[in-house]
Amino acid sequence: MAVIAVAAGLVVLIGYFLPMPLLGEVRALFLHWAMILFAIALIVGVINLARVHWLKVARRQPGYINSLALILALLFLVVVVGYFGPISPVSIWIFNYIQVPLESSLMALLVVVLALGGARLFGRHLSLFSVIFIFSALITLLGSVSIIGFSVPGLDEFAAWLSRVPATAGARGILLGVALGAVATGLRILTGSDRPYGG
Amino acid sequence: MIQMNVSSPGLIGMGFVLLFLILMLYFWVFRKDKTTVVLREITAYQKLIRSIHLAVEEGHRVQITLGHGGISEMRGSSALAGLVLLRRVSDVASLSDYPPITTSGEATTAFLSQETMHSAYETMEAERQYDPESGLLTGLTPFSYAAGTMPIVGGDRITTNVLLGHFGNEVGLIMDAAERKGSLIVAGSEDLPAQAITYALANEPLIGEELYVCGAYIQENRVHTASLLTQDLVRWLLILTIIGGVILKLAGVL
Amino acid sequence: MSEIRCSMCGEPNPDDLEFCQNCQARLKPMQSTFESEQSDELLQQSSPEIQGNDQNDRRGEINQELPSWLSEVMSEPESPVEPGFEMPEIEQQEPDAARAELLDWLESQQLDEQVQESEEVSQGDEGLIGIGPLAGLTGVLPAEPDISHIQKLPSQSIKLQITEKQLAHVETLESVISEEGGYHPFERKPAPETSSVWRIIIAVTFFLVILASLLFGGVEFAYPEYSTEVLTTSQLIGSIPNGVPVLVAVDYEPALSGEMDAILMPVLEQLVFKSSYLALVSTIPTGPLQAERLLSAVHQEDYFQFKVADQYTNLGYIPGGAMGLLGFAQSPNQIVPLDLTGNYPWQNPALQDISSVADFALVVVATEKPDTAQNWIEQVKPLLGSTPLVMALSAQAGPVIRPYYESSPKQVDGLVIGLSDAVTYDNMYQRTSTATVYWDTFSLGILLACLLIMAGAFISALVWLYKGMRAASPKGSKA
Amino acid sequence: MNPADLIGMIVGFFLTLITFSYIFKDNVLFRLVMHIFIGLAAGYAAIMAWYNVIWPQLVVPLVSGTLQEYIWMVIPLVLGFLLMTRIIPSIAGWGKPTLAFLVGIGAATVVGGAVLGTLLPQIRGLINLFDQQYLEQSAGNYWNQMVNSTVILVGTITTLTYFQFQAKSRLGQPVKRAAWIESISWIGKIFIAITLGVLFAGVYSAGMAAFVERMNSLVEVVLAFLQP
Repeated sequence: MAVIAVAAGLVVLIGYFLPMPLLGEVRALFLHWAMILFAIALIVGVINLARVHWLKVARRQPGYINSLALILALLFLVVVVGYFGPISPVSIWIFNYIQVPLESSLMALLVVVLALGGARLFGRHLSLFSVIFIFSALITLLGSVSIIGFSVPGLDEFAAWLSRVPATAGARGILLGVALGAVATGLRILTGSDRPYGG
Repeated sequence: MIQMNVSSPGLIGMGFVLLFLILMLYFWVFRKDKTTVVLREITAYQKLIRSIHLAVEEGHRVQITLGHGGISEMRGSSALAGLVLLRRVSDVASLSDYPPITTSGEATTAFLSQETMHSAYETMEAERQYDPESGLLTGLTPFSYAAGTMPIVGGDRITTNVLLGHFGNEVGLIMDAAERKGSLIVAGSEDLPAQAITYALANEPLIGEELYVCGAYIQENRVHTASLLTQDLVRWLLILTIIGGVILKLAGVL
Repeated sequence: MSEIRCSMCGEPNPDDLEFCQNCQARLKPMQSTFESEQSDELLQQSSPEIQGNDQNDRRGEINQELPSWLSEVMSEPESPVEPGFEMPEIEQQEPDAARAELLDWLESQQLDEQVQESEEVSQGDEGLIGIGPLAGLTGVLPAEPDISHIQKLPSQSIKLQITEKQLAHVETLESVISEEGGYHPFERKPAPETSSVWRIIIAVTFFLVILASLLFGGVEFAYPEYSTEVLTTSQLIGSIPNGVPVLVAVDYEPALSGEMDAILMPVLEQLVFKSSYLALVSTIPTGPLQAERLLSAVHQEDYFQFKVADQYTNLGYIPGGAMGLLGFAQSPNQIVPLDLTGNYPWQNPALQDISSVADFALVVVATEKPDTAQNWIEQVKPLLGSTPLVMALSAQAGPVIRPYYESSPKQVDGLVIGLSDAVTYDNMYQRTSTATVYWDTFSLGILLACLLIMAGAFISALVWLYKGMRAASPKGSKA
Repeated sequence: MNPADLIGMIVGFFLTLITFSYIFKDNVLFRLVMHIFIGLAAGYAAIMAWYNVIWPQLVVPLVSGTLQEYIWMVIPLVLGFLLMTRIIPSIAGWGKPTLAFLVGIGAATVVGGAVLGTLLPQIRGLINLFDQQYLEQSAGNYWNQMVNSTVILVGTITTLTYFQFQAKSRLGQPVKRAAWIESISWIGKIFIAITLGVLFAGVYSAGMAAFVERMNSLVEVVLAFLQP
């Protein structure tokens, strides 16, 4: 198993850096296969999701009504959108009036959840860094709005500078650190020492 | 002769990866004993190790959610790091009454979490106790994944929730559902907006690169320690490269 | 009062006690009749069932609770002899004179032995010889070794002397054993009550304030100042010729449509105003439907003559993330051969000249994720050549992507970040799209959030400091 | 307004109210609606995967493609079937070769994306902040931009130093890094706190826009019914 992972990975990795003609084609082919297999995995995942919920219905476990509703909604959408097409009026109706309202409402809940999290942050850990965190969040938020006839001099400029300079610096540093960690994680798999596929 | 127009980023990138590999090999071969390596304290991992053992003793459960980023590109790296943690938790908790549960929002990650737990049971010679339904796929889009994960993180017997993977804004809803039940939340992601949310809501946030060293911190494994030492060394090489580049740029050479 | 040191735990105890105060171990050996009477009293005290009238019920309960071998012992008929002591039976015989004398002598010997036994027991206390030629002397070593005085060990009663505390321990042990394996719901540590109170206060405040603002208006907020980015972007779009193909990537989740629709709408309206031909594409599955939803909103604006059929095509979803994007940038018509209606879009007059992404006049990317924006910058921008790349970003992606706009050479040519830039865009063309409609309520909500976070942070800081002080100074001084 | 849109607005209205009810208490109706949402989203993702990937790029070449296309598609077909065994737990292990292949490709794209997509561009961007042409043509004056570039350079280096993991353990003292590293990373942590604060504000703005949009849609539905 590790041989498959390491071989396929090295071909694609070398193809990233050294665009040799033959290797490039093999790499493009592997990436094309991977794209197809990710799509097949998605469909197998949907079937797995339906199966887990069907077992819940069959065993009459608590909340099996919800699982039944999930399976029916899944079948309804696959049949309707599969028949009429992904951008047919029916699909657009389902998307506009069911999926978007639900996802937007869930996103809207963050207004209360994040305000609560920010308000209670000092209760969890009061330190210089959590104070700076709340301070920079408030400055950025207040910097983006201004009541007519009432404006704090220099607030907008300071908020813009905060976002343009120190925030960019911190973001670059975090991204560089994350890239180092990602390279280490990927190379551990490509050398066969980490085997999440159960080798 | 194979005609190859190699771009300079390609060469630099190749050189960087080879250097990283060689250093990893060096630290793996020559720094045999892990005890000589002292690591700075990351309270998230200390509390996580303690809560995993407590969960096993008191018959509670650990929940690990791996995000919806899949396993390819940069966003997949945090899920792969999460699978390393899952393996360690499975080793410790596989013989307890309530083994860990994992949830994810992408099919391949869900299958890999099932395989990771399965091989942990195989190693423990307890394959019959492995329950394939403990590696769940809870939704296929970010917010439906959150909607499917929220009831599970607040479930009965779950006292520790670990969120390691690629998340979007929906991570706030998952952490709120866990916080309502008063469980310990350890969270980390490679996505920047998600890190801002985890810093505000998690008991123990993991910032940036910290989530990638969970193997070295909670699993005495020489390869993970070697890759951590390599990260540290390459960090200083990067810093020197940046400073050198800036000096040359100011001098007008670059 | 003199003390006895406990043989088990070494604690000093008053000598009149039977059991060690500390570890309940017996302080004195259980031999003398005196002691057995005491333990008998204790037994009666500790097992009330023997005294009371309802002792049979209680005994039944006890027998059920006690182990079976214990209850059998309890049910044996009580021997007439005082518990803990057994008399040897003496056969009665018809005495003739000689035999009578012999018997009398034997009896006197036995009595002597019995007296001697009790004296030995008592001698043990003072060492005084009571009878025989050495009577009155103390500390005399016995002539015969101890073994000659072998006597039958007084049989001990196997009835356990159980104190009340020990009985309680037995009952606890029994209950633990009986409960093992039974399922009992897990008593969860209740979520901190304060969090649900805070949550409801914050939620109700937001609902009321936002509802009032939407219904009655009231607080007016100044429009944000002109930002150079938005100015550059609108001039850039204005500079492209009319009716040319433009690639629009709708890469945001439906959850973000509240913000992103409002940000992308002004850009789309300017493109539609220039009758550009829009090729819609996306790297997430729900993107194509999001694009349809957006265009149907643009179409409804009165002052546009926008013939839907021949003005745009929906190329659908590009799978494979960065790799799929790279392939699309190199050869769009190979990666996306058919559009979502199943037709071949590349024969359309506006798209027939497209062989790579550089052939589009402009590329617009709308997303809320920094790494999706980075994918477009790193995979597609290098292949765009002179074609400008404009990004409509959510406020959360702004700080990460702005450096690409400010770099030289620019990796992003135009930038519209957050609702404030969308309002600025509207004002430049005197339009009132959704961004402008929401602006006052949005600003009021942000202001309210800041106030709530400041108040909450202040209160939780005080609580944290108070807990810290209370933990640092324990209540009263411990002896 | 046509009836379909009218019904749709009413459906959207009630779904929004049910979702908002979760803020106060997790309730049965909310869970039912969420499960329906999960089913719809999963169905739609499966449809898009079929329409955009499997049908045009696997089935069509196998059915009507050239011999070469056919040969190239046999391997993903076999690996795909092996992956389908994941549906049946008893033979789920047969899917390991496919998972190994995907993990290998995924790991390579992770390393390649990290090096070419983040490390090199970020370092190049940092160095270019001191480009003479950039310093001159920037909006502020030359020295103002030089100060900003220096702050960004210092912030990036100190943030990177903050993540340094190796430390020293001294007898009877807590584990600590060298003094100079501790002070540099202390500065780095300030930059991290500012960055996460600014991003938190960005996330909050996006949430507030969604909240205002949802409340506005509720008000519109109510007004539509109240007005004659």
